Amino acid sequence: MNSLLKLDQLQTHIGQYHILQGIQFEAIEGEVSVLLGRNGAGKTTTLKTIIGLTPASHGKVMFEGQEITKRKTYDIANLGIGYVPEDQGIFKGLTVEENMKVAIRKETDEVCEKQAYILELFPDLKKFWKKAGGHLSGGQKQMLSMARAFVNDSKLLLIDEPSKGLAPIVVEKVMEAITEMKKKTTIILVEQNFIMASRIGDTYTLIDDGKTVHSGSMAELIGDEELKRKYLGIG
Amino acid sequence: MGQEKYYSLKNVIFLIIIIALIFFPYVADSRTLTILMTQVFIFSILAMSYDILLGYTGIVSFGHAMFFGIGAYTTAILLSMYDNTMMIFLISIIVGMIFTGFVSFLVGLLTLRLKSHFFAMLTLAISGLFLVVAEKWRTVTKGNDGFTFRAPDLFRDRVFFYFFVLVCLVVAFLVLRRFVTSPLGKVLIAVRENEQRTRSLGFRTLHYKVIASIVAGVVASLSGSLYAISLRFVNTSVMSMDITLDALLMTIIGGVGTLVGPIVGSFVIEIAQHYLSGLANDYPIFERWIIFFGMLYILVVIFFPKGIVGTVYVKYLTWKSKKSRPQQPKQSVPLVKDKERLE
Amino acid sequence: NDKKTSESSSEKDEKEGGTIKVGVLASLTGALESYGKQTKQGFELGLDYATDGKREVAGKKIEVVWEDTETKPEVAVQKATKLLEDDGVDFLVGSSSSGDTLAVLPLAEEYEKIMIVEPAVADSITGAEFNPFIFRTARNSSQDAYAAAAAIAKKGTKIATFAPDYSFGRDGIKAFKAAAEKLGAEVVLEEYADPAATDFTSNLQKIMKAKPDYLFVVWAGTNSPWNQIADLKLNEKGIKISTGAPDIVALQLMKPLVGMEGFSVYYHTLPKNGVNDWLVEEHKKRFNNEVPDLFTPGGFSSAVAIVEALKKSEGNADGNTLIPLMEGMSFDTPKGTMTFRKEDHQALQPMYSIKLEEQKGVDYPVPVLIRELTPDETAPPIQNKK
Amino acid sequence: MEPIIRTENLSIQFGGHRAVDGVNFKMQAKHFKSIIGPNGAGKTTFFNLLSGELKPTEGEIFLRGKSLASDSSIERTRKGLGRSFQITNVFPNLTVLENVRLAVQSREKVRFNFIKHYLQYKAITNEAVEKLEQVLLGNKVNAVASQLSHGEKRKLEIAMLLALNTEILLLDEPTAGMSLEEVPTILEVIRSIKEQGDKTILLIEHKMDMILDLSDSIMVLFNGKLLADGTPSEIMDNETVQNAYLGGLYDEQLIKT
Amino acid sequence: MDLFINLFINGLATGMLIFLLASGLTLIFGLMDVLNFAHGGLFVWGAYSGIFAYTWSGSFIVGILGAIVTGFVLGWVTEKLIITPVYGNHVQQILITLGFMLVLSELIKVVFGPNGIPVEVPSYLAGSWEFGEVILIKYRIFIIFIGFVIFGIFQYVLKKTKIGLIVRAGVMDKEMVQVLGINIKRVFLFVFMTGSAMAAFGGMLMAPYSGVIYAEMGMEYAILGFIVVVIGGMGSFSGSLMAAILVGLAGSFMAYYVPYLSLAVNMILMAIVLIFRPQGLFTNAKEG
Ligand SMILES: Nc1ncnc2c1ncn2[C@@H]1O[C@H](COP(=O)(O)OP(=O)(O)OP(=O)(O)O)[C@@H](O)[C@H]1O
Ligand SMILES: Nc1ncnc2c1ncn2[C@@H]1O[C@H](COP(=O)(O)OP(=O)(O)OP(=O)(O)O)[C@@H](O)[C@H]1O
Ligand SMILES: [Mg+2]
Ligand SMILES: [Mg+2]
Repeated sequence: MNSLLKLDQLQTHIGQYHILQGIQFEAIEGEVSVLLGRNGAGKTTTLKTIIGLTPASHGKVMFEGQEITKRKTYDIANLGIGYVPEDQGIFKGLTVEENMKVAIRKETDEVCEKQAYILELFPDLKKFWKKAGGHLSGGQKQMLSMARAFVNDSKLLLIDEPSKGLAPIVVEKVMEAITEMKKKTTIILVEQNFIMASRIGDTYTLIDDGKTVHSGSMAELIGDEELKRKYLGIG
Repeated sequence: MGQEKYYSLKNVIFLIIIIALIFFPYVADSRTLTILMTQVFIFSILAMSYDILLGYTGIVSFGHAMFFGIGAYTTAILLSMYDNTMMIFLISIIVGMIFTGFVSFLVGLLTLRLKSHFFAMLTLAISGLFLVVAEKWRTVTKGNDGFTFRAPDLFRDRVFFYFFVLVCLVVAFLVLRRFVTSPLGKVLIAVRENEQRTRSLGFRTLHYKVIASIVAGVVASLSGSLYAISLRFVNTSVMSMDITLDALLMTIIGGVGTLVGPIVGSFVIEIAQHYLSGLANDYPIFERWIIFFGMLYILVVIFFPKGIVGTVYVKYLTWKSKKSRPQQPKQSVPLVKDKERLE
Repeated sequence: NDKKTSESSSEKDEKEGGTIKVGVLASLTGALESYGKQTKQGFELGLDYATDGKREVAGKKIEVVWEDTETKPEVAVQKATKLLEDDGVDFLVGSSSSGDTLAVLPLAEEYEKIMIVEPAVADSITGAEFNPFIFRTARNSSQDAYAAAAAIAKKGTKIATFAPDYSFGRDGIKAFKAAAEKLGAEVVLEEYADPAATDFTSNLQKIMKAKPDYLFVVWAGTNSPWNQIADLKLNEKGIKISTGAPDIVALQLMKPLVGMEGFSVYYHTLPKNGVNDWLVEEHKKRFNNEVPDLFTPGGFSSAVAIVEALKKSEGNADGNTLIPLMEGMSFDTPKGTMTFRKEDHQALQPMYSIKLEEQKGVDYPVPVLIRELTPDETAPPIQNKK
Repeated sequence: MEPIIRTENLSIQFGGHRAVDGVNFKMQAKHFKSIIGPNGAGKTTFFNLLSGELKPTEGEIFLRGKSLASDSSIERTRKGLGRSFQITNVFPNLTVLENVRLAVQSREKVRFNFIKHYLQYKAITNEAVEKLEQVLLGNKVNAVASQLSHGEKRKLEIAMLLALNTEILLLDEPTAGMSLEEVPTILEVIRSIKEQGDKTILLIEHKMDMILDLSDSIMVLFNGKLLADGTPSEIMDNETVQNAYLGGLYDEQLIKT
Repeated sequence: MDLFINLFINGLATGMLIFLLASGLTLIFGLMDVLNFAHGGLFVWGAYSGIFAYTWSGSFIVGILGAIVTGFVLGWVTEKLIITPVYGNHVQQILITLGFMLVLSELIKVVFGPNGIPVEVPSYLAGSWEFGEVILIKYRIFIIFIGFVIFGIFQYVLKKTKIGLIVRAGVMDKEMVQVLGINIKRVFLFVFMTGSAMAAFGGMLMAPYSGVIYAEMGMEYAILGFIVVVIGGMGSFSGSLMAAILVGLAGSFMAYYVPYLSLAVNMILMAIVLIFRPQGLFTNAKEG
């Protein structure tokens, strides 16, 4: 039960806006932690703060016991943290192949194997290997973005709404991929698809208005109709 | 809304400046300053016209000098061919405007389908061709040497000319300001922000771009006519890249998409140039005053990233929103993001 | 400075004998700055020479105000107006570029002040754009052309010409052609190149095809064709090159042209007279042993012309008074005696037929005198149609 | 009755790949049809063809019986074919209000007017605010669009479409990335439009519960081809659809909600 | 035929020179999308410092190395001071780089004096060969050779490494590249320095060709460079090469056959290309 990543009273300003106003969160090694919350709650900003894109103004981000709050994004990424942004972050002018190439840090055998696996899982990517990223369909972009994060060895993966825009059957594949990754990687997941979240999540953290309002194990949440209705509008 | 209050504040400032400018020639300690200010006004008109393209429609043109040049040549040629009367001068302004309107319409149709860089380069090419024509059509233009002509007698009085140009500037400013704050102007801004989306809202974007190009061209022609009068001389330099760069620099220094900015920019550049080169007479280190002039550009980018007016405006808005709504910082003000405005 | 104080001080000056102010416009920055500097040095020297270092004439002090035109017509007009209005100058001198000068001409007429044009060469200054307040100490393009023709044109000579494709080149060739044909030569080919071009081989190919006896080149600007002329071995193919000898910097580029016969407006060893000796010596003394360059004597001459004119008018700087006095006026300059022609106020002056030779201790080909051309020989046609 | 919109052998080819392949489709006015299909099936491309963003390599589209072949996207919007975009596509540096106001302006044909100040068109502003309130963005009218969170941008996208008030609405995954809590609200917005009864609506979605809830009919695209077109229950029983699109997760989803 | 060969070789040489000049811009403008108007300044500084090193040492090779080193150093300074704050913003780029251009070319005059400086071709490259009517100027053959070598090197590097991809990706989405663990700032700095070194190198090679260097030479050539990069297709080395050769040949042949249009030839060429093939002559339309 090692804590891999810890957010301590995290606050983030973007320009003059106070977006995160106190995020308290811990990711346990080997688990999938799910961030939940309504639109504009600050889920994406939390992930961006971890990876260093919107640096924290107060509080700490601890990764493997060291503080990484003030580090540069590429430094943080090179510690072994991957990020799948909500807008997929595909390089539009580069082909699928080139997108993968830019992402791969070192072309080891293992990486090649992983690449083969993920292409097997998302055959569309293989099919459109030479197509410009900007011309992919919405779902294909999502797949590519996942694939890019998947091929590298990451200790921690931040995934922002992977199921968005995917056909139900592909959502299953994404879940499969995440389950596969989970073997070696700790994952923080932002997900609106509650079925998916509840199936693969170990713990959850609820964010509202830039603050952590609740957290606990996923099993608890599934059982707690009251909480679900109050914060997630389901049940 | 807060916005309306801002507008009235703006109008008050506007009025004060106008009044100051009206008294300027009578209190200014020299006629040179009057002439310098006249020059500032003329380039303000040019820079404002450029702002319609760059700031409001998001078009970078490297060929704006051709419109300026057409205006200047039209006035010069008509005044030297016919009488140097006010009538001919006014006619020449109209003719210049019609002619540039026509040219910018054609050029617009030809070029405006292209994307940024390509458009910019094509305008460079076309204005380059105009420059060659001005050079080669020597029977009329006298080529690069150029020719002098007589201005209408009224304009011999520099103060009168000052007021004439001031009136042109104010009118051009008011007309253009209304133009950009009208529904049509809003569509131009939409084109700048996201042309494809504007199209899918049902606007024929090409038409808007051509309109912007015509308006910019016509106004540039006016400034060209005035410029010719101010020198009573014209040569190929009115078509040169330098004129385009001047317009561009003035617009950017003042702040793109602000309309007041180009006026401020023109003021800053002309005054800086005047005084820096003047300093060279007294202090030898200013012999290379152009170095300081170049540094001015660099400093403006660093301290006024959105141009002088743009940056001050943003600071003002931030300050105001902090003052008026300290409790709700998330209720955002329209802060233009540091995103690129060209594409 | 305040308008009132400057006004009152100049009033005061006038009561005490007064000051004559001369405003000089020149390109002190930008591409033409070396020309501007030559004019400036020449002018200062000329003033000292003409007033024996006192800078006084007819009891009045002479004061000089310098302004940089930046080679931009609108700046030139601004600065000229400043000179005329704020400084209240009595004379204008300038400027390094024809464009700037042309733009300023009408101001001289408007304020009725004498303007000495130096060193702008465009024919139109004393031609189509002439006004009576304009006097030019500089030579004009036509004079160059006449000098050039005198150097090479003989009955039956076949000449090809090469020039940059803008007014300066076109006017120069036009005048040259007229002069050369008058002397019985034939111009077989006129080639023009983009003034900014760097590759001239195509033009030279064409010239080689035409097989002329001479190639006459008019060129200004630093991107010169000399290297390529040498590379293509025009000389060995029997085509002799002729051109004007430029300023020293540009002469350095002409090493490939050693042996060339052409003309010169000025090189410090060419004129043989006391004024020039004084100039060379004094110039070396003041400017760490440098010799005067192409436009130094021009600046010098314009200063002399002003002082001489003031002597004649006994210190009266009024334009209208000066015009008749200056028309036909002769004055001594480093180039010998110059005379303002009555009709168009162009100073007729000696020019030089020269040959470029290598000389020890000099790192550029030196123009060596073949023959001095008299002012009459190179007198250009009168073009101001009045 | 003449279908309001109809395609004939509609196809488009990108390189060697036929993204939409011989689709014959028709739709009655005031009808609500959903399009489903796996990722990359050609749904968005089909929309792009209808809206004129792309030109077909083969086939034709007919609006009220008239061919649209020569009409650009601009013309089609004006003829009543409005769309929202799957990848959020707004004016990033303008405020939310200005974004919507532009759409209203286009519909009201206030296009080339340059005499009056735009603030004098109060009706336009009011209507824009109204639309924003309808999609729950009333609290963000003055925010700059680029500062919105993802879900908020989706709402803005819908507000702009509503403001265009076209007869036919093409909705491309309007609720993608919207939070569980807010999906129902958007669903209500769409339902209320449907219930007003004067709009023809085509919806692309992957949320089956929502589709089943709203649709009069469903069409399935697969590999660019029209696989099936029928009532919701017909489609749900179709085995190919089950295998190719829904997979196992779907059942669970139904149970949960 | 002889005439044709002469015109062709000379056009080719001019084209190559333009290519050398434009290759730095292909990196900085084409690939990194920075509108660097100070490029001409780097070009002039390369020429002056290279010639300074050449005269001082007497060796042309040392001169070239001097130019390249100057290019790298100036590139570093420029990127750090001038370009870093304005990546991705063309408007600011125009202003700040034009300002820097003024500073650079005026500083030339402070350091090296305001006058042009004559430059001689090293003796082993001077003169020409004559084959009947065909005249080959040695220095031009040298330039053609260097041009192809440089082209080969760049093609090789870009094919074999990810650097080109990374730069293009970085221009499209800087944040995302960093998320992938790449220090994009350092990559940009490196590419910019290389581009500057290429500009300086081009300036150095230009110097003996035109026989003189002067402070104002930068802007003229920079504009030509921009033209070539655009009509060749942004960021494509083979495109720039072809476009540069096209410009060179067109100039050469037009000056001979249609002299009346030679003033306008570059502009006409550019206008035609842009009207009929706006994405550039030699790129496929893949990138929008
Ligand atoms: N660049 C920015 N400038 C100003 N405000 C911003 C910026 N980015 C985000 N915000 C604001 O911060 C808040 C949180 O945004 P965030 O993107 O983290 O939400 P989210 O929880 O991911 O929502 P969603 O589910 O819609 O993606 C929102 O209200 C948004 O408007
Ligand atoms: N402009 C284009 N150029 C090349 N291929 C394209 C282009 N647009 C779409 N495609 C291809 O056409 C196919 C259909 O894409 P489309 O966007 O229509 O899918 P979709 O059904 O909307 O999928 P999703 O549910 O993932 O959004 C995809 O394989 C995509 O790669
Ligand atoms: Mg989010
Ligand atoms: Mg889609």
